[in-house]
Amino acid sequence: MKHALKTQDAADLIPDGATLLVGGFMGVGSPHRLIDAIVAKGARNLTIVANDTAMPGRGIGKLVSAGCVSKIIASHIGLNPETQQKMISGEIDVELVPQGTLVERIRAAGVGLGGILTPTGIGTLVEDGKQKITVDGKEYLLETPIHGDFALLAAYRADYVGNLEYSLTAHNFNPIMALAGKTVIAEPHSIVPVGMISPDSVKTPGILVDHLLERAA
Amino acid sequence: MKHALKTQDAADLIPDGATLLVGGFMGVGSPHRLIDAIVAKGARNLTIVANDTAMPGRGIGKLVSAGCVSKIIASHIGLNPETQQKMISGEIDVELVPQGTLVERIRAAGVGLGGILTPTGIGTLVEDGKQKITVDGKEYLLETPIHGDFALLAAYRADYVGNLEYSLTAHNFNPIMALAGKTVIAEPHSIVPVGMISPDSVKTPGILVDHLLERAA
Amino acid sequence: MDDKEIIARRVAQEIRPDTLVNLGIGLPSLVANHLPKEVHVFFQAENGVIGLGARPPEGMEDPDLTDAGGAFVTAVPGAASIDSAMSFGLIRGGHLDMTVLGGLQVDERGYLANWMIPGKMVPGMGGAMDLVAGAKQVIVAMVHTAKGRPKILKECTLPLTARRRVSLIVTEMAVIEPTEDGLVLRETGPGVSVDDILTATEASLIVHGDVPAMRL
Amino acid sequence: MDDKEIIARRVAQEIRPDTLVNLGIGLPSLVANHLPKEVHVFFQAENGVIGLGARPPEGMEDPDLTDAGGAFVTAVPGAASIDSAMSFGLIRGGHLDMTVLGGLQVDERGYLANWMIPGKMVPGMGGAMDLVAGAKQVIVAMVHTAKGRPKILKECTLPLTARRRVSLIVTEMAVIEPTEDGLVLRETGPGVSVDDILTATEASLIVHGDVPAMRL
Repeated sequence: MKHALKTQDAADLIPDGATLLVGGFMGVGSPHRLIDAIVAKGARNLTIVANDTAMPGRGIGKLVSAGCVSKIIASHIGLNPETQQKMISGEIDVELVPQGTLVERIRAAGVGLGGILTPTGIGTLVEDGKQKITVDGKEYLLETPIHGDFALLAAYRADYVGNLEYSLTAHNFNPIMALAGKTVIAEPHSIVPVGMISPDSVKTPGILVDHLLERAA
Repeated sequence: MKHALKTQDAADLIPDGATLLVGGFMGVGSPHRLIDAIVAKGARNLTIVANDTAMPGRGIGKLVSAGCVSKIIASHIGLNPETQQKMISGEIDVELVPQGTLVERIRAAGVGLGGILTPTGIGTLVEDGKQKITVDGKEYLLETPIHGDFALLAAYRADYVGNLEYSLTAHNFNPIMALAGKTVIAEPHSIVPVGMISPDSVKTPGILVDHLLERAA
Repeated sequence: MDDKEIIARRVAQEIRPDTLVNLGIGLPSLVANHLPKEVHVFFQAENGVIGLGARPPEGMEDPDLTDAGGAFVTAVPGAASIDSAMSFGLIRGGHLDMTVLGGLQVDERGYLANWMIPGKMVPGMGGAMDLVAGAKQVIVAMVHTAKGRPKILKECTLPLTARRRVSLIVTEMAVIEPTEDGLVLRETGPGVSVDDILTATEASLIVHGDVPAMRL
Repeated sequence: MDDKEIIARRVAQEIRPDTLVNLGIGLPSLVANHLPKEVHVFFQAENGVIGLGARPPEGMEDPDLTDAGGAFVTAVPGAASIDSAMSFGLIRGGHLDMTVLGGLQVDERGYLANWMIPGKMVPGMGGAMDLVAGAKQVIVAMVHTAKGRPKILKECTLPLTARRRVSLIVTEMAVIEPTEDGLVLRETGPGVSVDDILTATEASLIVHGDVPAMRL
């Protein structure tokens, strides 16, 4: 059983310089209250692993605008011109990863794989510096795991064990990142007593979740 | 939309010599009606990929007893003495694979990976004949995908699109095998009209399912 | 009919019933509007839904249900919501029947470049590399030229999206099929001659006899 | 108290509150019976449930809810049902705090052999190799000797389960901790002397001063 944390107390767990896996796709399914609290406390030098950086003023975009971020590993930054400017100016180091490879690299970290072989990126710039391995006559890139010090998740509903349900396209990277953060903090819309969620509806088992944020006001 | 097939018609789709991924763990979550129909039609020379061969007279054990099987890839055959006898007599070729590696190899086939790197099996007989790859100073085995001509699944509930829900420990290998069979046949307890299953409850999207068996009598 | 509508209408004809189709952002997303009512298709949005539906009526949006461009959508009966691992598992595992993508360049090998212009536009590849590497059929839907300059080249000058021959190129001027032997001109666009196409195309095109016009 | 009960009781003392624990079939499964009521633990059955509960009352079994041995079980409030990819993802990804497994042999390196006897018993490794490779803590729970012959050896003669030093060996005679320097004798079993243990053990044991007795 976990007591729900105040948002600010959760944000205070995260030190400058940490690597954060942050759920969300263009801000949908991102832990918005937690992001606001991280901005408010003036975090610095964070590495953000996420699908994208949303747009200025929204979700992960707020972390970028506030100068909290020194490195980003993402599949897409095209809708956030600030991220692109900070990349060009050298303020933020950006590593671009194909979306499917990104989610598999995070999953690999979460389930204890040393890497995965994928055809995505073969014959492209994504090859650079990577080992190529041939299996059954076909060439693959060896892609290595991406671990996070923290995983920051948005969820639809939780119980006080930490079991999580997600809603519609707000699943995205959240269930996978839940596996790959050393410390996992989940921000649910609502929290119900233990036993109220059917075992078959649980998408992230509570034993993966270290901290639960209080429910949305 | 798919019309539900009679069990015998589904079994008739499967030719002798095919490789079948069969869901289930000691018979729990196995497609029992379909197995009975395959036994009844006298299938021969099948390769079975499954966690185990259950026990004589139950689930996959019936395929073994009936002489339908020439090769088995499984993690455990210890509770089926017939499988062991047929392995020793040379009637059935058995490849033993650690359970976690087995499910990842099937998943790799299903999601288009050329292989995965795992520490499981390092320093054991499982190493034999496999490539070892070092990542970040740690040694891993390269394990390759396992594809199936068919995946035979048991499910709790389906709709006529083929969306599937599973129940409790009857999930096991089913949702993963759904990704890795060229032809996927699902045997649900019940079938409901399209729209009756919440999108968030679907664990296997219907587009993966080629054929649906009629509901249980 | 403007160029985009020509392209969207023509691409829509390629979609087979009961398949899973992913439409890229922008021009490709228009294809859905031209699908005959009787053709049932599941559209995938790679951010996590199979069975993408129309825009919701105003005031009935769900902030947790958007397409890959971030626009509010609905879902059809029989839809499934999936996480990114399943979504890209479907794409990369060969379960996606067709993807329709925009293009910056395509070349004689049928290779596509559509994700970056070095020094100018570095948005990231998003799901494009996975889609081109993994989908059963890849259709490039794009206008034939950019500011009067050909986009179908002998060899792409921009970074490739994948080393995979795409299935079909559909522009307002032509339908072109990349094959082992090169780019075959299959159809001409409305009011466009074969010579017009050859002039607007840097790559060599293989022309077999009389080339039929698109039927739109 | 019989040998199995001694072992199960002693192993139960190792379990910390609010952890995720996997108990193997047979002897290890008895450990759950000896956990103090106030210690809340989630038990995992690797066939797909977190929060394994007691046996159901007769007539209230669900054929879709069994443990890894195939026996009917229940699930506690807050349980989650998971597929095999998630189940072994938890085991292999380092999310399982402890596994308790039976053993055929353990050696001075702390390596375990527990999955086959060539030519005699080839049941398959099931989840054992994943559990030993992946769990944070691996406890071997076994009787000290088999038909009077030591099971704790200089080097395993049976095929290894993994090349990983297990965390603790608990028998009815001793608690032994494999360390970088070798096997350290931590506790003696009821009515057993250090000499008795040394005699029943082929491997060298490191003995530091007075070895305390198990407190059961």
